[in-house]
Amino acid sequence: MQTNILSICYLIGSVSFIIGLKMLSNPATARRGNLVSAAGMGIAIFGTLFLYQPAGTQFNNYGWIVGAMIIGTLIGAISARKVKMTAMPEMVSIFNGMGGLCAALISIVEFGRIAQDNADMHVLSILAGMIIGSVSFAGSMIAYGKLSGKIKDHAFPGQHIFNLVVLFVIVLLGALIILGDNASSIFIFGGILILSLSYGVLFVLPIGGADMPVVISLLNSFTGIATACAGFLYNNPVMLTGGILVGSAGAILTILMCKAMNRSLKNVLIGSFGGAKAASGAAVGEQGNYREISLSDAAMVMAYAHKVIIVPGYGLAVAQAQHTCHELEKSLRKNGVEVKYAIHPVAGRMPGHMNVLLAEADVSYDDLLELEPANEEFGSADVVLILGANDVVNPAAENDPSSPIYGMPVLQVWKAKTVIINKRSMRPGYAGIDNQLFFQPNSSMLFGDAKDVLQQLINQVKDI
Amino acid sequence: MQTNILSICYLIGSVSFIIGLKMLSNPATARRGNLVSAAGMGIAIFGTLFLYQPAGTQFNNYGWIVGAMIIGTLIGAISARKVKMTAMPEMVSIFNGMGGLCAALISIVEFGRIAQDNADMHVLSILAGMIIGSVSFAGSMIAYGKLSGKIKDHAFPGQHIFNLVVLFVIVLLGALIILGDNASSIFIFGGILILSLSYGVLFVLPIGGADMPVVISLLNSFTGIATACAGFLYNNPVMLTGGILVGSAGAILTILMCKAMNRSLKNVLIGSFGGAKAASGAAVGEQGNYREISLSDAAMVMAYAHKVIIVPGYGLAVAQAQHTCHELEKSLRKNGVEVKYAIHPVAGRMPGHMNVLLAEADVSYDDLLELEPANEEFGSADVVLILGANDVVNPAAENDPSSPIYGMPVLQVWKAKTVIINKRSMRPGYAGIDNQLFFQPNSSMLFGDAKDVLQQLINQVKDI
Amino acid sequence: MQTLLDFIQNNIELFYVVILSVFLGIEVISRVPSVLHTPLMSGANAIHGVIIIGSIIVMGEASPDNYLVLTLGFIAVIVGTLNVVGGFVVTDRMLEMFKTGKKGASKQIKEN
Amino acid sequence: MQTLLDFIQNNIELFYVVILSVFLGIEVISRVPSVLHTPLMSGANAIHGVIIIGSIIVMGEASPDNYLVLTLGFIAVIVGTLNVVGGFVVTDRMLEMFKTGKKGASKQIKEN
Ligand SMILES: NC(=O)c1ccc[n+]([C@@H]2O[C@H](COP(=O)([O-])OP(=O)(O)OC[C@H]3O[C@@H](n4cnc5c(N)ncnc54)[C@H](OP(=O)(O)O)[C@@H]3O)[C@@H](O)[C@H]2O)c1
Ligand SMILES: NC(=O)c1ccc[n+]([C@@H]2O[C@H](COP(=O)([O-])OP(=O)(O)OC[C@H]3O[C@@H](n4cnc5c(N)ncnc54)[C@H](OP(=O)(O)O)[C@@H]3O)[C@@H](O)[C@H]2O)c1
Repeated sequence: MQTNILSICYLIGSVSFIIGLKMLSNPATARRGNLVSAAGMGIAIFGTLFLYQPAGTQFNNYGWIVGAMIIGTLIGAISARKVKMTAMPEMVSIFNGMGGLCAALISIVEFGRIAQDNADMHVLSILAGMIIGSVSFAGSMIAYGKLSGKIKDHAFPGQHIFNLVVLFVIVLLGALIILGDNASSIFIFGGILILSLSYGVLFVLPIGGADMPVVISLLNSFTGIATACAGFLYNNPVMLTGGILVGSAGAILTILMCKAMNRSLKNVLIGSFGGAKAASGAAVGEQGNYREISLSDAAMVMAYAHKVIIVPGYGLAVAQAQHTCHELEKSLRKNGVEVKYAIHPVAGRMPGHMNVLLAEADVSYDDLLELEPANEEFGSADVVLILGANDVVNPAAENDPSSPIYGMPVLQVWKAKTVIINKRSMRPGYAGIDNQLFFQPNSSMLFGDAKDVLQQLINQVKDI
Repeated sequence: MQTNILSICYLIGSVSFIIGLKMLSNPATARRGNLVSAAGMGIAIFGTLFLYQPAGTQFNNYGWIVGAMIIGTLIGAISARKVKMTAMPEMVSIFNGMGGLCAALISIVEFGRIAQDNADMHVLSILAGMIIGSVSFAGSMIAYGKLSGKIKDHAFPGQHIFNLVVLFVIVLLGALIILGDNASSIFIFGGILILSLSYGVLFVLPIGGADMPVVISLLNSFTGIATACAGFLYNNPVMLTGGILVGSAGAILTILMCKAMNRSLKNVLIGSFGGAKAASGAAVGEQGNYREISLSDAAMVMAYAHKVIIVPGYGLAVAQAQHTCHELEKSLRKNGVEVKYAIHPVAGRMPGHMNVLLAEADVSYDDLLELEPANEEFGSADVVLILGANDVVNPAAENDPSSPIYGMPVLQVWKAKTVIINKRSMRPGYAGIDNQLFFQPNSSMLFGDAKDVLQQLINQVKDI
Repeated sequence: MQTLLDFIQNNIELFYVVILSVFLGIEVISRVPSVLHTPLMSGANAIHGVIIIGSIIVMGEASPDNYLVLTLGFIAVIVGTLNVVGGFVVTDRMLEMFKTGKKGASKQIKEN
Repeated sequence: MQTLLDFIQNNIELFYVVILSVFLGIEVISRVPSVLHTPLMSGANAIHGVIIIGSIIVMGEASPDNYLVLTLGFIAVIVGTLNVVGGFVVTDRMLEMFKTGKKGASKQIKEN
């Protein structure tokens, strides 16, 4: 009876995951979708806690389990509540790593239990869960480090070959455990554990920090698969379906993220451009002539404009200038200027980065233009102010077939009467390529850190 | 070993059904998708034939089975090859009925076998398979009869209530079998069989002939569910997944078909408008003044036009005038006129009806305009010739919120310089509503059967 | 109630298969252009012809002297084959007409 | 080979569940607007936190004096809970920001 009800709890859990994911992929229902999944998760977890009957023995250690859950809930809820909007990807990376760690720990315990008997295929599930879980754990920790700026890109020559060798050794040792005798297997298991953790580190270390959202999505998919392995092991359908769903959805999502940046997954993982390499390599290309504009001129032009469109980019996030930007918007409005924001879907370093950033500064959602409406409005704008954006306003995406970003939809800022570009130098952005926009007759540069520049603009505007 | 391989055959079959359906829903891959499903089906069927091992006994009656399959293949392939394009929905209806019959027959045999033991839930699968299969079989036959014009709409007062009562009795008798003793159950079973067949007839009989595509799609979904019941009975995963997939996809497809006509499923099944009722009821509403145009004038206007767009509708199919229409197109082209066809997605009585019709007459696919491109081109057309279309060119869909078709996208023929409408009378079309288009200043009527009118137009155009 | 619960329990994986298939059927179909409605209906119609496997099993398990079952099974195999073969062939013929439809086709692909 | 085939045979329904889930995961996600990529990743991340059930089972089946297992399991439950709770809360916070996005939202709905 108890087991029957538990089965139904699991069924409900699985269905709620499917419906939740479905709802999550539509802006209108996304938030409720998340709650649906959460409710299903709750049913599955509490079902297990109260209804699970171990074969043979009874259910022990309630105290420890509940204690651990309380600790986990407190830490999880508080850190998730406190984290700054812009640090959310880091948070996701950590939580993903925790899932991987959990899978690895389960596999370790189960390996100790099952090593006695030789249930081939169960050992396979355990090994797979351990390896994938460990890779995901170690990789996520590195990704977290990179996002938070604590770890820099590292790569040594031939690292890709080396990584492949490590992977090969892991598989080899795994086969040894499955086929070999049981005496030494515990040591081999330990070896695999260490190698898997190292692989996770080696896998993520050389990838550019800016590509971390893609990597996290991939590791997310890995953790899903590790979860499914554990589901297989326990013949537990909710773990199985949940894990596989996340595994396949995560894989597709990874590909979609790459597509949104007009890159391939291989390109991200092996890194033909972007990150460290680009910053050093393609720094200064052939240049035309660009115009500079003074702070006071810029303030003047904007204060007397009818319509100003602000294009935020990665630089705004770096400078943490979202609040100052909102200030400028308000002073301009006081002068009767219509101000809007044009949001490119891959501006910044994670999808929705700009939305998150501006929401943090309380910019009204109604003032945000998406790509297509924005491109329709630029023509009627007097001034476009670009704050630390570069690739997403690069005309090469439309007119230079040899450009690596060719084909990516961009914000057609050049349609506006005047374009003012704020950045610190003439250095390229994420894609490491030059931007002809800067040299067009209606463009002018306004050098400096976004926050400083904005602050000074505000002062100037107020003085007018 | 044999069973293992059979399992894998079934797995392949299931996956090929999923992939096939997926590909079928995209015009570019649809045809290959159909082949993929067919290949998977072949693997599953031949796998069963050669690898299935009955519990206890051995596999008997190879000769009979193969013989039956050959007969079925011959009849199926020949009739499917020979059928006229425009009779295809009838064909689909028959084949669907055959699937339902097959499910019902299987259930009958299995009931005889299992009646001895009392495996509750198996009896449930058997009963469900039999009931749903019979309904689908009988319903499909009636739908076939209606589509081919052999059966007219029949309804008696209170039929909906009566149908519900029949359904209720079926469920009641079913419960009796599951809960009752086994002695009399064979008679009850026979009763249910007869009632189910009657229900199928009663269910479809009152529905307007024009709504048959929707009904067939629904019955298609039913047969899928009957198949899944048999899959449950035999614990056969390929029947289960195949049946359920068709069941759910068919249900969604039914809803989509209704949506494309801007109606609800309930509306179709209970029939608030359309079919027989509409033709008699709403015949003549308040009328304005319409202009008639003579055959020779119509021929003249078209022969000297730069661009003529033809809008085919249900009337063209009724008159079987597709070939004559293609003739007219050719003679106009000889006069240097640019001729195109504007195809509304729900013109005619099944989705794609016009495409099928014109393809049969060898009209080039490149001359067909879909809804949106057509609406862009009407403005530049000198003449629009409407052949037996009515609802799909009704401006009320755009400007009369009280109209039952309000909200359905229509062909905006009124943008053209001259609109010539061929139909036999001022009677309304499928939706049973008046059409203000006929009374607009740039419209004129050209009464007569489409085939006759077209033939005479051709003669006139040649004389010019 | 208890019987039902036990039944679900014993066939729990089948229930998962059913539920997942339901969702999959819905997802796979839900964005099909209306011109494909008829071929899709016809293709799906062919797929439920997999019921023929049931009739083959019925025949294969019948003893060769049980004429009633043999007759019913024989008919079942015939109509099942009709469903499968006729269904796929008709669908193929319908789709044949779309083969030259590059313009229309590519347009609709973009829409998806 | 034989072992593998037997294994598949014995777990055939699980394989169906796996395969259907794979397709379902792909279908469900494949038309998501890019602004939802990050919340979706985060939501999916929370879902694989269902791994915590495994750690609860490990703890529940461990004998109360097996301190090694208890310690590992204890940590596993903590990190699993972190994954679940943190994941859902972070996702909710991300999505909170879209709540006023009627304009943007309705536009993207039409696109689907
Ligand atoms: N959104 C995503 O999901 C995602 C994920 C990964 C990668 N990407 C990629 O990231 C790029 C995003 O384009 P983007 O236009 O937002 O950024 P970008 O092309 O990387 O350009 C950012 C610009 O900001 C300037 N900048 C940096 N710090 C600044 C500061 N403190 N003050 C003012 N300016 C500063 C930099 O120039 P200076 O150094 O001269 O100041 C740089 O050129 C795209 O190539 C996209 O494919 C996006
Ligand atoms: N395509 C589908 O999937 C589907 C399925 C079911 C229902 N429907 C519905 O069917 C309708 C289709 O619109 P439609 O514009 O194609 O057709 P319609 O609105 O039904 O109009 C057809 C017109 O053709 C005329 N007609 C009949 N026989 C004729 C002949 N021999 N020669 C010349 N004219 C003839 C009729 O007028 P006279 O009697 O005056 O000649 C009638 O007004 C829509 O309402 C749609 O929702 C579509």
